[in-house]
Amino acid sequence: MEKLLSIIFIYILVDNFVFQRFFGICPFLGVSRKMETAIGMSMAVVFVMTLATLATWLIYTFVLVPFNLSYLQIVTFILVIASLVQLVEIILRKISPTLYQGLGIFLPLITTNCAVMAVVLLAVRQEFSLLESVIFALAASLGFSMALVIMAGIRERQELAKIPAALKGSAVTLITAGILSLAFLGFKGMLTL
Amino acid sequence: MLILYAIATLGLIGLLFGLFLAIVARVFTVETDPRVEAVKEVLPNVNCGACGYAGCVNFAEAVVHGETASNGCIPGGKDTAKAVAEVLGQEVTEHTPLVATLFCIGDYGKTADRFIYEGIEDCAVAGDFNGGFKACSYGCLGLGNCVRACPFEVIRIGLHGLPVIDREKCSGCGLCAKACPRLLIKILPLSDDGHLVFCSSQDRGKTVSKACKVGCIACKACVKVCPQEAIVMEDNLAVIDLAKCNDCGECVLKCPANTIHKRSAIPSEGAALAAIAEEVVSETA
Amino acid sequence: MKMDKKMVVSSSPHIRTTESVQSVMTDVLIALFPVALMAVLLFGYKALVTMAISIATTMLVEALWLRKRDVFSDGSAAVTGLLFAMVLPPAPPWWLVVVGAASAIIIGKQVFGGIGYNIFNPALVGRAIVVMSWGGHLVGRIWSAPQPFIFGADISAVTTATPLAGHEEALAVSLTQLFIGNTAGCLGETSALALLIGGIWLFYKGHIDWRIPGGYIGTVFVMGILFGGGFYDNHLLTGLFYVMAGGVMLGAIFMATDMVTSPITHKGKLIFGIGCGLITMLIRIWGTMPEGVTFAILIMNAITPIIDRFTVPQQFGGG
Amino acid sequence: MKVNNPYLQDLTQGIVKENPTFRLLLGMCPLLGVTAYIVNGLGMGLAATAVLIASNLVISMLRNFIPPQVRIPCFIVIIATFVTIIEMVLQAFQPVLYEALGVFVPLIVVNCIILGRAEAFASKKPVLRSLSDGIGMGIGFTLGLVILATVREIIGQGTIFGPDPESAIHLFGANYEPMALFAQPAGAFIALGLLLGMVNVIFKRFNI
Amino acid sequence: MSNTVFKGGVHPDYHKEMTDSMAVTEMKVPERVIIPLQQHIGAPCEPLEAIVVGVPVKKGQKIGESSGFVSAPIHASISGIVTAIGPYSHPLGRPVQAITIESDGEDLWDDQVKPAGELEKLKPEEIRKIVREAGIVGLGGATFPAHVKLSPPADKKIDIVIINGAECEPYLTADHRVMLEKPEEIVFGLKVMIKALGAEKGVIGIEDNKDDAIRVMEQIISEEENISVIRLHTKYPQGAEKMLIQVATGRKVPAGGLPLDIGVVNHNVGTAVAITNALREGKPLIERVLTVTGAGVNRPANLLVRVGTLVSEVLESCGGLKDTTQKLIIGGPMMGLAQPSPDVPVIKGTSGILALTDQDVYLAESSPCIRCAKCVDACPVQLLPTAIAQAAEHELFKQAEKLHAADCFECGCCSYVCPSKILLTQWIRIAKAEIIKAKKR
Repeated sequence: MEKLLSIIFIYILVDNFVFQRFFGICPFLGVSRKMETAIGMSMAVVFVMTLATLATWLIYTFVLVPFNLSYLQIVTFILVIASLVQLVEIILRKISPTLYQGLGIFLPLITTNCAVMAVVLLAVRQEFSLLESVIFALAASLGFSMALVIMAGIRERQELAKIPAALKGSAVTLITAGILSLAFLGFKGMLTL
Repeated sequence: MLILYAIATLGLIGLLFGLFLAIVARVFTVETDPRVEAVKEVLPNVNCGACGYAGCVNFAEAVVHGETASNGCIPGGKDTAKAVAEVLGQEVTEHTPLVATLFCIGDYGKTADRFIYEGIEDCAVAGDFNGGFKACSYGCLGLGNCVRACPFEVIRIGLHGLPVIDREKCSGCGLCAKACPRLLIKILPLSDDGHLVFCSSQDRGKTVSKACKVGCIACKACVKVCPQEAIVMEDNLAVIDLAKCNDCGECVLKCPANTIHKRSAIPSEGAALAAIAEEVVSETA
Repeated sequence: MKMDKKMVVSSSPHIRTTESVQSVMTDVLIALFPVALMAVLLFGYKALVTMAISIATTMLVEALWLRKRDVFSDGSAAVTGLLFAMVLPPAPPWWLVVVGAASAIIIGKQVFGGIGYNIFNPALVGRAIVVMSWGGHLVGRIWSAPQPFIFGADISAVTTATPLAGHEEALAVSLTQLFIGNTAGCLGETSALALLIGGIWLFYKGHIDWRIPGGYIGTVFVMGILFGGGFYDNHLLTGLFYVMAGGVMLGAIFMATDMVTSPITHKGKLIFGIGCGLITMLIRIWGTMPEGVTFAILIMNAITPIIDRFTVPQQFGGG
Repeated sequence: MKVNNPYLQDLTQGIVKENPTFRLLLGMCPLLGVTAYIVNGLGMGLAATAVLIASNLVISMLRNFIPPQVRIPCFIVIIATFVTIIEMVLQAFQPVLYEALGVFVPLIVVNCIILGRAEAFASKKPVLRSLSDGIGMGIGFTLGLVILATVREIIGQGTIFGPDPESAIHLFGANYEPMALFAQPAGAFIALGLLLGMVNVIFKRFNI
Repeated sequence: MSNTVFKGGVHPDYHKEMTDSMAVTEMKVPERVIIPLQQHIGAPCEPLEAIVVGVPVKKGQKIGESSGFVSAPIHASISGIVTAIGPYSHPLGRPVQAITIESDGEDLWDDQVKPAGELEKLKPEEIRKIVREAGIVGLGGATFPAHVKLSPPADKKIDIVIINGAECEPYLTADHRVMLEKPEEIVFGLKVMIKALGAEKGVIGIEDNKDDAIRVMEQIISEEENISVIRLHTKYPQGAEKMLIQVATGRKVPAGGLPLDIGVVNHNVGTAVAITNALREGKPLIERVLTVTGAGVNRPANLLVRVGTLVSEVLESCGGLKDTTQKLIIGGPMMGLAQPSPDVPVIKGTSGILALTDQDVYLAESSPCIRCAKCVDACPVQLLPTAIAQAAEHELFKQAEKLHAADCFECGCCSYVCPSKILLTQWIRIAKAEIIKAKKR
């Protein structure tokens, strides 16, 4: 139990995927322009990351390891993620059209979101149990979402600012992310696994 | 043995997902026309909206579906029209280049201000404020709504308080004309270097002459002198029909208020422009 | 009646306060004066040198960036410079001050569009950058002890470690010492008394609202009582210790209240203050760093747009 | 200057005009993640370039056989295969580098540059042009990595060609106190942001 | 009795000492008056059929009327001959149809002007008719037709009538002088309103910087059971309807609602006097008290002026303007309207003429918002002025609407306090206009 809580705390605040680990920077830069889209993307990422970790953990533990095929993890995992995203898209469209309207446009973006790939790889590499893996994925995706939402708030304000022309857009966003990364360093070493 | 496992597992997973996705793809594909993408690529992609569509993609769609002509992209001009037509395999239709023209020459020295306006620098706001600070209620206020509207940055406020339009670079998209609350900018073909009445005041002559040194006072001298009968009076304003005008210049000599000019001869246009634009640049830099 | 002169016509209102951005910044500088004075009294002339280098750098860098001749301009650069010096140890290497102050202006402020548009408190951005770059100069036990030439009698009682470094160090410092300020620490953070005087001045001039410092200090006090380890017999004193030791007072009165980077709504200000207090104490009690004021305020700065978004007040007669 | 040779054009396009790092802003994760040292940045760049060239080639060759509906999964499988190969090669011959790059090696598979080029270029153009595009993009990406890594290593460590003590060259002598910020994640963001600003200024100046 | 204060508000320099001890003097009858046909909120008037160029008119004769309910008729303010009917510049900015009358020098009342009879014998409908026929509008500046406020819908029960004697605008002292000089008329007018509305009590609210007026009013009402005087804290905009009602009754006018939604009606002291004059003497509203003040005026004064007198003539009677005058304002400095020229007529809502010199006129560039939130503290309606202004500047009018921009009543507090000198009120005004435009679509 203590370990699970530690995982949550660490991967949201201490070892944030965006600010300290550089996973998912592309969508972080891409969809943090507006609060609504940031929240939509966050929900999609939380959903897919958790589900993908569940699926890959099962495949890895019960298919790849028994057959000594762990070197196939990259190919398998990316396939699983890609298919999963498609699957979610289809199911969502059928079951909840309103949710699909909200999340749908973000789903294709997730396939190439390296945060998803990173989370499934790290779950395996850190030898987490199934429950730990899922909690880890949840925490990591929540950390990603937090970064995205904070950034969206800041960028909405920056829309109204007189930022030097050369720095407009991604440059100032990166610098902002850098300062955020600095700020979150305050939590450094607070908990270890 | 190991290799066999590998191939089998990966093959199986691949097969399963492949099959699954193939079915899904067949059921749920949305047909997109690759030509839309191709058209979009040759457009300027400034999303200025001058074509009447929300953005370049929408215009591309419209062109592909035959809803609008291939030369609909005004800023793109001839080259873009040609490229679009090429993509669609159509023949190139001729496109006359257009340019924005300001119908007011009442700058600082020529039109007095009624009062000192202190407030938000926006022509619409200032124009609503006590009828505008300029003595002429039709004249250009020079607060730069057209400048801000121009996506190509070819309009600047000149030193004498009126916008200067770069004739060479203006694409004639018309966004400035839409942005001007006093409707002082008209989009005209670039090639006609005829004579125009550079005034938009519909006030009576007495009011105009009080307000502005170069306003049309509706004296009809030009109407009488024009050998081509190309000039008519509309709402206290002389209007020259460019189709009939033969550039003889009689009206310029007759006009007591100096309102009629050859287009290339006035500051906001033509030859003098380059010098002024440079002046402005050095001033603002 | 004939009128020749052109009238000025504008939208109402037609009268304005005499207050300007420059006067606001000057007021902040005045508020910082007792703090700076105390720093010089406590730490000697080196403190003055540090402050001078810092202010000179910020003003110069800002003037260069904006290509302005008027180095003081609106005074905000001077405020940033002085505040940055306040969060430095008494005598850091000169190059550290210059790099930090320049970063504060460039990365903390001008990159975002200059005054009014910065997301983070520039002085704290500068501090975070130097802490992360040359931490050895800023934390730990190598600080020069205060050399009070007016409180001479107390020299022997002073330790060279910041009181927050551990329980033993904390107990070595009396609360009176913390209040007056003859203890180790950053230039501007040691003297609670001077900070209070500055805070009262700002409050009197209407530049700060009670909600941010109140929320901040209140939260630290309560958290100190509850989780502070109770190294005084009286838990209230432990709470007080957490408020007066380290940078909480400086942060609460001068840093968190930075207008540009804190919420504009009343509710938002209270949330902001409480948030700062919570994060500070989280880092102080459970973190590996001895102090968390800088990080707490920077994190809350980042959340400010979100806070503002969700605390839009109910309009008169609304709801 | 107008280049008429399409191969040369494809090649230079990726290096300057459509530089994946500074213009397209793709592949940001490894760019920030591995650039604490020049060596790591170079290694990452070369590894990604290898995958990019190989996948561009194969995809371009197969472009007429892959049904468009399932093209993305196919591209991903092809890319993933090459990534696995690269990972094995690195693990076998460059264990130090492999350790340093960590999880970013397998993450090449989701690098937007590679899939992006596959989708936008290789699946439409002939093999040789895809090859030159791959090389150009690869060089462009490597260039980005190396530039950022150089800035970060010089300021953040005071060395070049670290961290291996044998190859590391200390630029400023023993008394230099490096600005450790740039060795950290925060510094990576800030350095890249400032670098992007500078590149924008330069590009605007020369009208690229 | 000091009451609770409203949230927000500002304390500008009041400058009331320039005129507050000067008794109201009657300005000499002008040679010519220009009477605009719209001097109120609502439908503009049309000239009566008989009123054409060349006809003689008498003082108090009705010359313009509208069939609309929310409107008030216009009367001749001098006796003489109509010399022109046409557009003339107007204090609100745009030229408006106006009737010009040249004086015949006799200044004779129209024979229609006669007392209406005893208050006890009049029915509420009759009172409303008299008020309407007298062309009475809110004299505080809003110029809302008074009879409309005396005709609440049947389902709304009005129990309190408030007389607004706050006069929170700096410089102005017209209401102050009226309270000192005509207290009995004010109370009578209040009684008329109470009767017309069937209300239970009347309240007279006066800011505590007008101590003498409070004393005079308290003395006058000492015999009255259902009328009280409330001493108001001196703070701008204490005289704003919503703020005054909240302080005087503890009730809050709902956003987008009217005072009558909470059983309150609110009238200015000048309006009360006008109603008294209409009932007792049958006089329509043809003159009003206004303050001529400001550092640019040679002889500041409180004057009783005929409606339609040109501002330039009023100023001349006060010794003209100093050369240093930079700004001419109709109304107070916070909500008044700056005029390009003094060639505009005094209308029913003109509470003051203010001439500011170059020392008071602020001509400065605005700098970026430093988010000091002083405007947030100052806003009496609890809006976020800086956020609304920023939204308006970037044409995000949907966002401005979400921030309740429509509830702003343009008191100007936000612009007043802004250290960055941002034109907050003007931006919010733009946002309001756009929101209304969008709603109409």
